[in-house]
Amino acid sequence: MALLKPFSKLPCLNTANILLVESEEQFQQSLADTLVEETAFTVNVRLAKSLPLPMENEESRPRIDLVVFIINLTSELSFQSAEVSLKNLDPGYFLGKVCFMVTNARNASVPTERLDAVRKLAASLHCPMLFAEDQTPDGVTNATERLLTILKVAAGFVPMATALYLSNLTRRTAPPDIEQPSFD
Amino acid sequence: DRENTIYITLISPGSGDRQNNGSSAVTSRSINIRVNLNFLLCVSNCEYMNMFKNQIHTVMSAFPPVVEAGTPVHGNDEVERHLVLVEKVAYSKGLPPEAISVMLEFAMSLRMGTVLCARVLRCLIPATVVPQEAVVRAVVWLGVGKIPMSTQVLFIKWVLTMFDMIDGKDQLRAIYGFIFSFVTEENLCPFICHLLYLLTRKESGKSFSHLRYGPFIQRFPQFYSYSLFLVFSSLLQALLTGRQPFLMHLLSLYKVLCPELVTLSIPSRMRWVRNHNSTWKSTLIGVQKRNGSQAASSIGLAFTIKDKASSRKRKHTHLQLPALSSVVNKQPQSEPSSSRKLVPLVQLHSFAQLLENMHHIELPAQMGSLLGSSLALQYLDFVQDESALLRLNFWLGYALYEEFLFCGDGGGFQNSDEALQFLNKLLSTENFLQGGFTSSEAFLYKFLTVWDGSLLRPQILALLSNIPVVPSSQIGRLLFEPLMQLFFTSSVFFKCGLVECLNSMLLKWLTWHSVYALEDDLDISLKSYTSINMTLSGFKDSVMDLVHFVGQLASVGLQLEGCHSLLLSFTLDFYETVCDMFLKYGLPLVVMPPPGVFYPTLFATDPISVDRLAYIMYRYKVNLASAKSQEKLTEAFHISSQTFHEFNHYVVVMVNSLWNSRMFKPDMDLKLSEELLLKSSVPQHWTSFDLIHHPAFMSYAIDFHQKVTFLHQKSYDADILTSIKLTPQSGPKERFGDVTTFPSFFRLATCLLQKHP
Amino acid sequence: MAGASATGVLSQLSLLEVKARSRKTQPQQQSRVKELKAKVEALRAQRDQLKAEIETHKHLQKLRASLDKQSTNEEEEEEEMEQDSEHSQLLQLMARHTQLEDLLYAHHTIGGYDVIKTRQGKGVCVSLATAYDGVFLETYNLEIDLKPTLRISRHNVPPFIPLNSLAEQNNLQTNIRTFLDTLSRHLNAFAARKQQLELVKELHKSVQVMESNVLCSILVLMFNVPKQKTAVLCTLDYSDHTRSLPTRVHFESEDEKLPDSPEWKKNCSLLKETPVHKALITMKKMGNIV
Amino acid sequence: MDDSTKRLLQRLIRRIPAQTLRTTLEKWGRLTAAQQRSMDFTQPKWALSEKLLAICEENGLTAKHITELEMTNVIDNPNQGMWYAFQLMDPEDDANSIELTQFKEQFKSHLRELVRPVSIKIKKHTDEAVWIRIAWGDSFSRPNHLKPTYVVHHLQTPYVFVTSLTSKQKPLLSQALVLSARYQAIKDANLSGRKLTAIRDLLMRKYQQVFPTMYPSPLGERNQVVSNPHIEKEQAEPAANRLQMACEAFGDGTLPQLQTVVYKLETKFRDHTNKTMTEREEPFSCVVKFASTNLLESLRHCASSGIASTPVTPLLSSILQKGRNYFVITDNGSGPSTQTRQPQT
Repeated sequence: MALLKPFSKLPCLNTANILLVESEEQFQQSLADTLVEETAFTVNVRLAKSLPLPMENEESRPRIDLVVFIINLTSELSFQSAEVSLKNLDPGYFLGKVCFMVTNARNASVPTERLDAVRKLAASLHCPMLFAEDQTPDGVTNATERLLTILKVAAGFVPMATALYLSNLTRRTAPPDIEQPSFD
Repeated sequence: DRENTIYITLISPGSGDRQNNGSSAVTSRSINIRVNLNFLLCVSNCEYMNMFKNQIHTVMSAFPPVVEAGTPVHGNDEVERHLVLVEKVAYSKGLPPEAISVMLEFAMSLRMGTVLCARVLRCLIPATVVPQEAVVRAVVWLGVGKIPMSTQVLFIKWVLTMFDMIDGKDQLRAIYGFIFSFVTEENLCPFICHLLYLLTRKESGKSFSHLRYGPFIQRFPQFYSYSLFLVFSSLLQALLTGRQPFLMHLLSLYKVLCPELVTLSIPSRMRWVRNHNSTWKSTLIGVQKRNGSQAASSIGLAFTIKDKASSRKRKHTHLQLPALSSVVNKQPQSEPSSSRKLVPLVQLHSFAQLLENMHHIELPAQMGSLLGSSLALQYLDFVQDESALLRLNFWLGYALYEEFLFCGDGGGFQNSDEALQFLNKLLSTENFLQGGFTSSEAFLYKFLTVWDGSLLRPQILALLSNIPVVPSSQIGRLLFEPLMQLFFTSSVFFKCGLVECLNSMLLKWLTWHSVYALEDDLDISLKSYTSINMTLSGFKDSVMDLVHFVGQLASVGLQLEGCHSLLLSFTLDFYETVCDMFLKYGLPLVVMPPPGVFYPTLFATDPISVDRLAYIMYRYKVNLASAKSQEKLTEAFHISSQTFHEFNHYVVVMVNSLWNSRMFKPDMDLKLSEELLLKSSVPQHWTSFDLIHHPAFMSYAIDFHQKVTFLHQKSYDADILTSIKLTPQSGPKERFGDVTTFPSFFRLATCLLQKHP
Repeated sequence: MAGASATGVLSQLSLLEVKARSRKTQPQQQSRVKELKAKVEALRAQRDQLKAEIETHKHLQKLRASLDKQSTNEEEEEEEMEQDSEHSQLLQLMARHTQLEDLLYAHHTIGGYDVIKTRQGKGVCVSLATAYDGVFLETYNLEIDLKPTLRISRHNVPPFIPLNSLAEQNNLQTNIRTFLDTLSRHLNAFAARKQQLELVKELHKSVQVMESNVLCSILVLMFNVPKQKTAVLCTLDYSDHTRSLPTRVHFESEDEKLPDSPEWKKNCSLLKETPVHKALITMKKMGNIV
Repeated sequence: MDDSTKRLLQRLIRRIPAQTLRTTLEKWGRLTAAQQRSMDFTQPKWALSEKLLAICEENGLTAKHITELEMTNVIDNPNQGMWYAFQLMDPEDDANSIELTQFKEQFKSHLRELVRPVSIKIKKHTDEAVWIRIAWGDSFSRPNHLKPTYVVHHLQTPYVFVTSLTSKQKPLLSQALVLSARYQAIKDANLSGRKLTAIRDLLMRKYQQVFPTMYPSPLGERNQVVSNPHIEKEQAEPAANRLQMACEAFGDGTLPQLQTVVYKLETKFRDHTNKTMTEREEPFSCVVKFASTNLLESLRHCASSGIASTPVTPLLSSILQKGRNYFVITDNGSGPSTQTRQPQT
């Protein structure tokens, strides 16, 4: 299997490429549709169910600037598949070119352990972890905006800012337990 | 033995109805006795008995049509027909009180098996009120222990849902101990606890000071002995394996009522249990809508928008409320301690009334309804009734968690305006009380960690700005981490919003400080039952953390957003608050803005920003000056020379770039290499940021020059601009043609002309 | 009140954000134009390719003609083939390929079956098309495992066609060919009968279909004799399921002598020889039935 | 009209869904138009049944007519109760040429020989299905119309669908069927479900099967979604393959609605960590049960969305191919082995 490498290809002018990985292949579609509406620069979206990506469209695939793992907290499977896929990424990506997008975090049927597990994972990989409301259109647009904010930096459109710099600001140090903040 | 006899008398209604209609229901029942709790029963029983002496005949008179025990249910069209009828009525216009008691009795006595019992319970929708006796009797039937657990739970849920429609609570309180005895059933426990929570009440006013446990009796009129309550609390604590939230909540209430008994340390913020969505709510609301009466208060604990709406309506329509008011006004029998009249808050509708009834006011079970009425809030605000606030917090926490964190459908309805209305109402309440609720605070901390940054943004941020001061040991973990992540990954508008929010948060903290600063002990969490004492230094630390945090956000944010002018202006708002902390709010703390904020502002392209920067620097100057003088008088506090140094440095830079055009000169701290500057081929590059050539002021300069040329009747020539020499010696007047254009510059200049510290 | 004003500002901010978004989506136009331009380019390229293909196709046609000639009469005329060597060779191959394809198609049309490999050659999928006078009806498929022995793993042949017994009778293992033939005869006959029944129901409203069954092996019709209004009950019995024509035709009527009357004898034989709906038409013409 | 008949009618009315009550009565056709009109269908069931009782008294209808009504109702909505499929084995030569009338009388006579009194009603439904209603009695009691057995058989097909049949009556019915349908044996088809139509379509192969062909498959064409040039699915063809596989295993379009599939494992317990279990002699038996409102749909989705691995395991794919939803898995015969099961379990 081939690791996906961040710098194996040359970037092309005024284009940013984002890879959305989601085992359920639901949210990624709507995200993609809103992502490509960006007009300031061209956004190419690649959708994948899991990594590794197939060899055959190796050369057709542009240089991926940002890899997003979409995890639906209500399904254990989606988390596990993300965990497995992570192994097929070149370590270079973890210098700020990976982020997690979590949906359904406020659902009653989500066990807190799973949420914590995802948090730990993100923290251990030094990746930012975004929460998204995939149910409502506003939620989707907002999620898109946030991804674009990161993507811009990752693709190098923001002067004097690198992906690593941003991820240093946005990543979580450790999963907190807010249940009982005792003040004394 | 004694317990048994007492226990058997407890189920006397059953035997009573045997005499009446000869159904062999009771005799056939096995009587099981909870040995460990018998004495609780015996205590609560006496009142229970005489209560029954009063009512037994009334209840008997309204007894159901004789139904032989064990009549077959299946294929029995007789019953089917009746039930269909009852259901039809119930769902269309609700059942009258007597019907309720009849049906309830019928169901709980299991005359026709458990199947019908559940079905009947489901259709018990009261039209106006639920007679208390019926409930009490039903509770007694629970004791018989024939009813399957699921049905028992269903019943308690029903009671919880209908709680506010029960026409009196005194008798229920009378059998408090009996109800309590069900705590040991672990399936029932959460709901029983909830019921107890609603029943436990602090009685205000009359005291039995001659009694040994006078103060206690005052609180728990329904208990005979202090030891009994001791048993209650200790029992609860014993039951408490781990931290079952429901037990914790009840315990916390006990702790408030008599702290000396609950040894356990109750955490100030507790997790919330998932709520039971009761099946009756929607239908009940429907019925009430149809009946047009708002007799019922908002239903159920779970905050659903509908009952919020009804509770809001209740505020207005409660004036014409014959049903409820009459019921509640009737003298509660057989309760010695509470023989005086209790006035439910809902019946007061003028401040005067509030004042005269101040000492015997009965709060509604549905504390949520208080949010609506200013009267209730005034009451809360005035009597620091901890239990009331506790209950309000309890309700609020529940509502928030249910609606925004444990959404059943993954939070389908977020943007629906009900949620908006609710939060707005909450906001206005908090503003009225001038402080956040602990529950909403705890909720926010949790919510921030799963927030997507757009959901209900204005409300959430506004709520956030209401939270009381957070100790600097916690502030990073609770606030800064989640906020930072949201800030840097979100749009510029969110950034602005957050800065604004933090600004108003700081403002509130400072205001609070300036109000309470005189008191020796600083009770931070306003009006909340857990008071965190905080020393001045602690407070200073928190504020400092906050200011530094915003400084960091702003400087990096400005960089990422390319010095977005909107963000810049919000940042300046914040620093306008910061620079005056000492003079306006008497907080001996001065924090300078970081270079990341200072320089972008100084070189901003719009004059306003630069102007505001100047103003801010001016205020800093004034604050520092007075601080220094203070320091001379009293050794109260000390401002580090570091701060002074920073300030001076900034001023020097400003002066150099704006006045004596020494840009890029070695002593400035932003340097460009000579050849680069040459390459740029800007003539006299050192002047390029002085007042004339500064991109922000160019237009003013030209305007001014045109005025001048007009005055001097001269044709325009370029070197006039350059010929205007800027020297610090010459006073401001001749330096600026029209001072009013830059008022704050004038101020700054004037204050700079005196030698600065 | 401070809080209230804060909400004001904050909500204003979100309003601004919405505005900004809408403004961002407006200048879609010129990007749309770009898209269209790209599309035009793509279409042009496609057109050129198609042109080229047509060229080669023409060429192929020529070769095909010559090839066919070769296959008929063996003498060669290679001289005009010699120029542009390997290009023409390629063309040669392509031509051959098309020829074979055509042969295959021809074979299929005269009763062959589509057979394709499945599961990396571990099995084959045979599809048998049914048709009744020139109308293609539904296609039936058999998926057959090859190893260890031929076994029908999956099929959509209706259960009332005795597939397994057929497989045994003309033993599947040795000569699958005959099996397929008989099967397809069964299927075609069934399809034909079904179609006939449909046609009868559709064309002859006056004729009543008294009874039929899923296999369409029994058909009971009722029609009236015009002059004397006697009803005739006609039973068609297709006991040979591989044929679309009845083996036994039997009339019933009030007057016993009607079935023995000469013209009804004729009708009987007519029904035996021609498909029922056509037979009925002719009978109508003859004026035997309404 | 005795009160057993009354009870029958009441029960029947209670069972017929309110919205179809009117049409069912019309189909029944025992009421005059006036009587039809006189009934107010907005009333609750018990009132209606009262009314209907009166009318029946008036028209002098008997149990026979009531059973007719019941039959029309059952034929119209057959999805009540469990239906079990049986398969007739090794047909006689003339099995294919048998037709309704003779089947009718054959069946009646055969069953009457075996058990009497018994009341049998046979009705031909439009889609070549023969509906048989049997009310069993025994030498001491009259036919019990309260729990009749329903049998559905398509002539010339080897399948019979039965509902509410006790194990005591099973042999009787089987024999009558075998004899009258010209077969030699009958066996349980190991297929059962709440929806008669579903299990019928499943056995009659009246659902859309997908076979690998050399021509472009409709599946592919259906999944051609016009998408933005900037959006690209990396794993497009694996997904397509999965879909193809899934559809080959479970069919295409709407599938017969099965509710459950049961696998009875009688295999050796294999787990090297757990010695005690592994070394047991007797097979480790357990039952795996899949349940859903529409099981095949869900399985297909599992396969196509990659939750279940493709190619689909024979254990699942043989639900459709073998047309059964009860399997007993033993060690020797890998894959589902054929075993029979009592319908009433």
